[in-house]
Amino acid sequence: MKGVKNNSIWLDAFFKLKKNKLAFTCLIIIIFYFAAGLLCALGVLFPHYALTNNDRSYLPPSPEDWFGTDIFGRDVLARSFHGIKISLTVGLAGTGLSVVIGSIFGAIAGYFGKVTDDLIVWLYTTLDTIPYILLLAGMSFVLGGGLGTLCFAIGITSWVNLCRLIRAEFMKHREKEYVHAATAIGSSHFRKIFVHIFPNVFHIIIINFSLGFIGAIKSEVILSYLGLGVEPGTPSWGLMITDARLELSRGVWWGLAAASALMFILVLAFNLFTDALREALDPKLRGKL
Amino acid sequence: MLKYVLKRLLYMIPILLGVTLITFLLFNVVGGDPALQAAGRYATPEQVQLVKAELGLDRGLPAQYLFFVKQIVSFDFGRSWSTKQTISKMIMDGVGASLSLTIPAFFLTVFLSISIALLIAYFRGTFVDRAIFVICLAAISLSSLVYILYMQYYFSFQLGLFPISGWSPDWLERWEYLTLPIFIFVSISLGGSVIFYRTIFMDEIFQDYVRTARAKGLSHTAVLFKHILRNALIPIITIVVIEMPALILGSLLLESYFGIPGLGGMIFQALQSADFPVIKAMTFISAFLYMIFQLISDVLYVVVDPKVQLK
Amino acid sequence: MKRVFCSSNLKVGFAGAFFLSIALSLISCTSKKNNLANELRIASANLKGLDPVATGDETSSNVIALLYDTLFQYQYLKRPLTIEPNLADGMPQVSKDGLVHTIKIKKGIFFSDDASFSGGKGRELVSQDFVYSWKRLCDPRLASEGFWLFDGKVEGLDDWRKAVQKDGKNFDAPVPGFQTPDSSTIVIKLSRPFYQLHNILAMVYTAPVPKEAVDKYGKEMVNHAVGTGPFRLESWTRNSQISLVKNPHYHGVYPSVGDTGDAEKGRLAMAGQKIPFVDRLIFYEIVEDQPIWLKFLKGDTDITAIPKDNFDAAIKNKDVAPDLAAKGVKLDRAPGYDLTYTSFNMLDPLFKNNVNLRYAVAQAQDTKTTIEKFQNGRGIEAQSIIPPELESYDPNFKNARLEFKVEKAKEYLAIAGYPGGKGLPELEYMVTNSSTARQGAELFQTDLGRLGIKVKISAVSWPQFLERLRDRKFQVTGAAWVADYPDAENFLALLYSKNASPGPNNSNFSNPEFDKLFEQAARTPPGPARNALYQKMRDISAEQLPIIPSTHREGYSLYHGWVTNYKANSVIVDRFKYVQIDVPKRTQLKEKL
Amino acid sequence: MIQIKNLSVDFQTAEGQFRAVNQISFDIPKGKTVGLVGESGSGKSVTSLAMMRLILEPNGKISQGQILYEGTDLLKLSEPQMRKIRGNKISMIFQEPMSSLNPVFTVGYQIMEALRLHQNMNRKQALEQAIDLLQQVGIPSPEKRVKSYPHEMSGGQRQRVMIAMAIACRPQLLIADEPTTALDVTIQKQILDLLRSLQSKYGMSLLFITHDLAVIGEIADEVVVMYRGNIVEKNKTSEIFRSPQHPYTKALLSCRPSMIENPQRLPVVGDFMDDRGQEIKKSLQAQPIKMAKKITTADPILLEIKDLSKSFPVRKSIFGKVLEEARAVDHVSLKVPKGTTLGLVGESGCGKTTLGRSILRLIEPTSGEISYQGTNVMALGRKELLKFRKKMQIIFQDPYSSLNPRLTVQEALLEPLEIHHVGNSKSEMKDRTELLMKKVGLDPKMLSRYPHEFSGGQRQRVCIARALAVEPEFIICDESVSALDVSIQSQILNLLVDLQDQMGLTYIFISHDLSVVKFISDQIAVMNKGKIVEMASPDEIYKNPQNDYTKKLLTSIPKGFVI
Repeated sequence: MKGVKNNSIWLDAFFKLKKNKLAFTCLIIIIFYFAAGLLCALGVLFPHYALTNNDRSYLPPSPEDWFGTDIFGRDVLARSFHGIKISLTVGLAGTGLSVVIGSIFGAIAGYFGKVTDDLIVWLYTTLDTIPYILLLAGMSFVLGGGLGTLCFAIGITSWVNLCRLIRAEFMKHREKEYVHAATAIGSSHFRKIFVHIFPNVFHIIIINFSLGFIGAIKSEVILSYLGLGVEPGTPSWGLMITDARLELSRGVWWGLAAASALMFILVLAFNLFTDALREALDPKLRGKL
Repeated sequence: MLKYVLKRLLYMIPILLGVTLITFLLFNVVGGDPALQAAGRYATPEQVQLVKAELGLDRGLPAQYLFFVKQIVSFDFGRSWSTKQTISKMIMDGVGASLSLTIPAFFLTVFLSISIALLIAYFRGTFVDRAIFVICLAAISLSSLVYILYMQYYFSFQLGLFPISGWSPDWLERWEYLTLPIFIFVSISLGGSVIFYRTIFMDEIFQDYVRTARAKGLSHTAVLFKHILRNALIPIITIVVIEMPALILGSLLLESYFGIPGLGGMIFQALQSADFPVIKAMTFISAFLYMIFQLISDVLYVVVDPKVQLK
Repeated sequence: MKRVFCSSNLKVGFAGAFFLSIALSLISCTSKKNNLANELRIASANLKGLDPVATGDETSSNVIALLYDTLFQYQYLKRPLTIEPNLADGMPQVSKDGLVHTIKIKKGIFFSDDASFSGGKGRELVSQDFVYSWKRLCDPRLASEGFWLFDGKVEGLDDWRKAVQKDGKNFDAPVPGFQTPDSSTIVIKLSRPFYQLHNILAMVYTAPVPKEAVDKYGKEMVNHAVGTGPFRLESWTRNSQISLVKNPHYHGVYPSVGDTGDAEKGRLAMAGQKIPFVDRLIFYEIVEDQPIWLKFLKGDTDITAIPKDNFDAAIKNKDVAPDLAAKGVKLDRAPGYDLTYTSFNMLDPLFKNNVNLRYAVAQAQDTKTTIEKFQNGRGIEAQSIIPPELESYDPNFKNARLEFKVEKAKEYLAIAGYPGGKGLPELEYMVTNSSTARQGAELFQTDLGRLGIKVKISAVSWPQFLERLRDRKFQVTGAAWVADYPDAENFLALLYSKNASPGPNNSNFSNPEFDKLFEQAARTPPGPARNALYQKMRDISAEQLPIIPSTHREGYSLYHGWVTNYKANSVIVDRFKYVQIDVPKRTQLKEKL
Repeated sequence: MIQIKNLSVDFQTAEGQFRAVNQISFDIPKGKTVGLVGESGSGKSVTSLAMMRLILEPNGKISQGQILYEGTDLLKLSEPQMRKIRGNKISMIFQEPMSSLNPVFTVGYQIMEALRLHQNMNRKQALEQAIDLLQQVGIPSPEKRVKSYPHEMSGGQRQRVMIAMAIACRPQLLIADEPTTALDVTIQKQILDLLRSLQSKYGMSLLFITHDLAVIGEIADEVVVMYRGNIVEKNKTSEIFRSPQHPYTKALLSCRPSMIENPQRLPVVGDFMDDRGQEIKKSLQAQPIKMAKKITTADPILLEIKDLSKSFPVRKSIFGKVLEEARAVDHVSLKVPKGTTLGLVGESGCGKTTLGRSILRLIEPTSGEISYQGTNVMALGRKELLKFRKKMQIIFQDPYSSLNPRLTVQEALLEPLEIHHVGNSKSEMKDRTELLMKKVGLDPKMLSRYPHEFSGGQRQRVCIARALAVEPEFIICDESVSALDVSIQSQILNLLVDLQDQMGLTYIFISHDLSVVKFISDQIAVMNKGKIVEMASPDEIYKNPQNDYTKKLLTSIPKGFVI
């Protein structure tokens, strides 16, 4: 897209987003989260998150520790921020995998049709028939816990929706005149799929990625509750919320509050941003979950 | 119509086979040796061998798969490894409890969210629309655990409006225990639901026939409640029907917190104790129900939508 | 359909109000009704089944013990625990060589009424019922977890088992070791002296189950209870609640001998009276801590354990917090007869021949913090594998190797060949996947981190945990052992090499000297000689440290002011049969809650 | 009866405020028909919606003016008062009869709805009335059809239902917004006849909105011409046709190819006025009349089709066996001599598009032969087909969907060059794209733009450039000018003619529009229900049609106002 002063659809979408103050704020929040996650991963931000001090356990919020301390006297705020790292990893890797599977399968099924389509439709109908939570839990259970498996399980269980959408889009685009025109000038299948149709459905992938991201973050919490989350000792929101649900009754509300609040802000920002993204990229899709 | 239903039923066979294949692969092949789980804690190797024979696990994988399919066809899933209860009985016991939580909650949610979505549709593009939309998004961004913990503590304990947890096998008496969980269920799912239905209405609102109806002299409300609602009901009914089989899965968190002996809790325990027969059975049953309801939904679609005609 | 939606918003309001009013009216009448019943209500984890043979988990045992009855039991109030006859008519006669035990049973004890009996009336308990039930326990087809009780101890049992495994019909063949000369006498012939037999016969696994019921219900025994216990099954809504009603013909009476302090606490007021005192006993099956705790605070349950995270709110200075005390809540503390420990897998080459590495880990562990953080201070630092309250426990025994001394640990680590942790591969610490277990693992991680040892935590589900123990596929793990019966043997068995996985010796420790002593102790009747042997074994384990004893926990339970006669003990599983409820006082006290 | 004074309508868009209708004024006399004509974006539909006060708020707003109906200003009425007018005194029919009818209610119900609302009829009375109305609009067996759903009727019948609904309460004014645009010419004629007869029967006024001057000429008493939100001319129909005053009106009248005879080059708007709407005073040079090339048997044949068929499965058994199929193309045989244009004309669904695509093997024909310069196209393998694609190209109907919106024009033009290795280096290819742009009359500077930055006509030029990139010999134009406004249409037609002259191209020109086909073709094939029913030279078809269907087609074409 070496477009000089021309507005491509993406640039156009960006300007639309920029005008939408709420969405722009959300984008800034999301960028802030990504930056925070990155800084935490690099050890620049809150390097002391794992620092224990057993004399300081369960200290309530104070000017010193904004969100108090946990059972081992660790800074809850620091841990919550490091939770961003985990959530973003789960979101990016899990959703990334699902998007790759979903869009490639969808493209192939929608474009080629016939037996290929039948097979892929069969595969995703089958997967879709099994309740998501059972499939996801079963998958993580069988593969064992841990961050890697978690991402993998989320990835290979959550591609169905996107696949279905992309397939439908490909079936529609396959019959569009610009694709026929491409055939007429002799484009190969590969070229038609990746150079011609893909850019035209890319906004759906982007929107779905964004939605999947939210889903993955929430899945992490549920799987942690089921005991299928990331490695213990890792500061993830899921584990923090799960542990904090017990601690709540001893009056330690800050653990739950910090993790839920950070998650709430991220998910809300993502939700609002996704909606604005939809409006900017494809007004017809606005407000759809 | 009959032929259509028949065709759909036939189509279910490969899907069902797919479901059995996935569950089988997941739990019998990848998931380690089930006999070790089933034999109990201090089982000697001979005992494990014995259990294997009983569960049909000493045979080759294809034979095991056939055994599993046979179990399904005869609807006999055997006994739970953990509780030693027959799975069919466990499911029969739990299904009523799950449904008495989820059905009222689900329909209340549908009813409320359609009402609110209509309201938003009426005020579309205004501040009310935007505000409700943002509130709904905020509501779905909050972890459901937070709703449960807080609402149970506040409404049951602090205010004492509801029992903290409990259950009655009696159909009339159990509502006392169910009111709060239902209320929480509705609160958790309302946001997403409203947004969803809002989209459906919004899709309809810009259709040409709406303009025609207005040109006829119908009022805003009449157009909304008669023309738009009637059209929107088609996707709504079909979607509602598709969502219904999930109701038997109950609600994992709510059941655990409110002592409701439903299938959600059962699945939760089965997952925690690697009770594969239970998980397999539930996976299969919900997949089966899902397909049946999918079919019902498609048939309903044909019935309620005059546009669709079967050839 | 159109019309329904026309006035939607109004209708919603109506529906809401309607719901609320129904709910409120129901609550008010039911809760009033409940207050007047002479019922005991207790929160419990999820109950699996009611068959004494099929289900052996703690929760189920607590209920089964009230429905079925055993030959022997422990005196309710007396400490240390003393065994006494229950269904047995007096203590057994033991032959000189300790191999033949003759037990008389009480007459006039009837099973609860059940459709499986002819005429539906419960018949009288006979000696054959015991033998039948024990054979069932040993039936290889049922694969009962309680089989180890008799395993390798009863004459001819192995042969019988082999025969049954071959053909189920051989079940009816006699086991030479279980004999019934008449309907009120049982003779048990052992293949080797085994002085824990009487303790074993106090465990619910060995409770008599009538053949008629098993014939009728088969595997469905998990849903039926045909016993001679203090209560009878009224109804069970699985995963919700089980309701037991009083057995009016129960033979038991309230004990008249108490321990120090029992009389002051009013626990002897009912001495000699027929038990049980309550008409009905209800267990609510609740999974989550929040509802368990809130229900107790509301007075909806009468007795409760204290969820870990509610402890600070409940207990102040080892006594009931003032606000709760003002509401009449009382505390009962009881030794737990248990041991928490860190277990090495002695088959792992890393630990097998490196006692210094084990010492290093032992001295790096901050046990005090463990007690503070995870046990709310209710526990003591373990010095050995034998918990207090047992006869062979020596309060003066101290093991210096268990002291928390980081410097010392570092020294040992250097001797072990890994100065500063260099060269030592990352250790894998296996835990079950619960919040508390995970946090415990994190503490272990921190502790060893001080020595420069890296620890990877792998959290697995309970079945996976068991599977990996059984397959000996782990490096280090944390575990706990709760006594089946009050004898050190039950703990020392954790290190007996023949009990190696899949048996309870999960560390797979194998020491010929230890084994020899263990076998010798089994042949020795209770008394100082046996205690000396126990202590020798204790010393070997203290020297070798295949497991690092960590803590002995103490049980705290709270009960409301209207509950009397409650005295907690983890070994006395049928303790609720002695409890009494003061109904008027409940009505009065509940007002304040 | 209705007076519109200084009406302005503004729309709020992302780019800012946009005035769709600018201070327009005109009257609609009682019992007369006023035609409102203009091209897309001229503001004619907005005007009609404004009269009904159906502009969607809050984006659209009537910012000034008055709409006087029997002396009352409709814009001052409250919403409930306005509702009494809508559908009762003033009613409206729309362009798309399918989407304008509510799909889930029967047509009877939808007609009765207005009756019960405005005339206080009970169900029975309303039903009788509805049947009567269906009868009046010419729906056969109305007692039965009253229970039909919209999708069960044909396009023409649906529009009749819309009319029945609109006239149900005997309105004094009927607004018809492009009521025949979506319909085939034969149906269009029927609907126009119906509207005329109903108007005279009830003596109502009619505001007829269309882009097609010929239709206006048939029906209107007075014509209002709109251009970019303004009224540029209003007059009696006869005056408009006889002596148009405004250059835009003049251009509109002359741009459209006539059925009788046409100049070599069609006049375009640019010949009459400049960008600001100022009249260009230049006398048009007398152009020679365009004559169709005479086709003789001696002409070298470029493309020959024999017995070509294409069928689609309609019904399949459970096991996927085709039980019933529809023949879209039914044994068609054609010959196209080199350097000529074959016009393929027919109504929607006659199979002309399928035929065009089958020739290029964009869809695989079921049976038959295609021979191109002696090569059997049907037998070509993948690689050979690729080479063949260089020779035959296609230009589609919709310039919006036939260009990939995510590729710049340069990328779109480079693609065929790269695939067919036309040009040796990247820079040479880029030079070629600039040449192509010039050839189709576009500024090469626009190469880096995306399709959505072009107007419809410019896009169609890009499509032509893309087709020309591989230097083909043969091009199929599939309804290539149908989606364009008349003023643009003429430009593209001129371009196609010029290119043929310059490069010796051969065309198959597919269209539903007989006059366009007549203008461009050297021979015409008329298609109906998958078959070619008649094939002859344009003059012959026009003057001496043999086939009944051709005759029907010809008589249905609106003649405009015959001077």
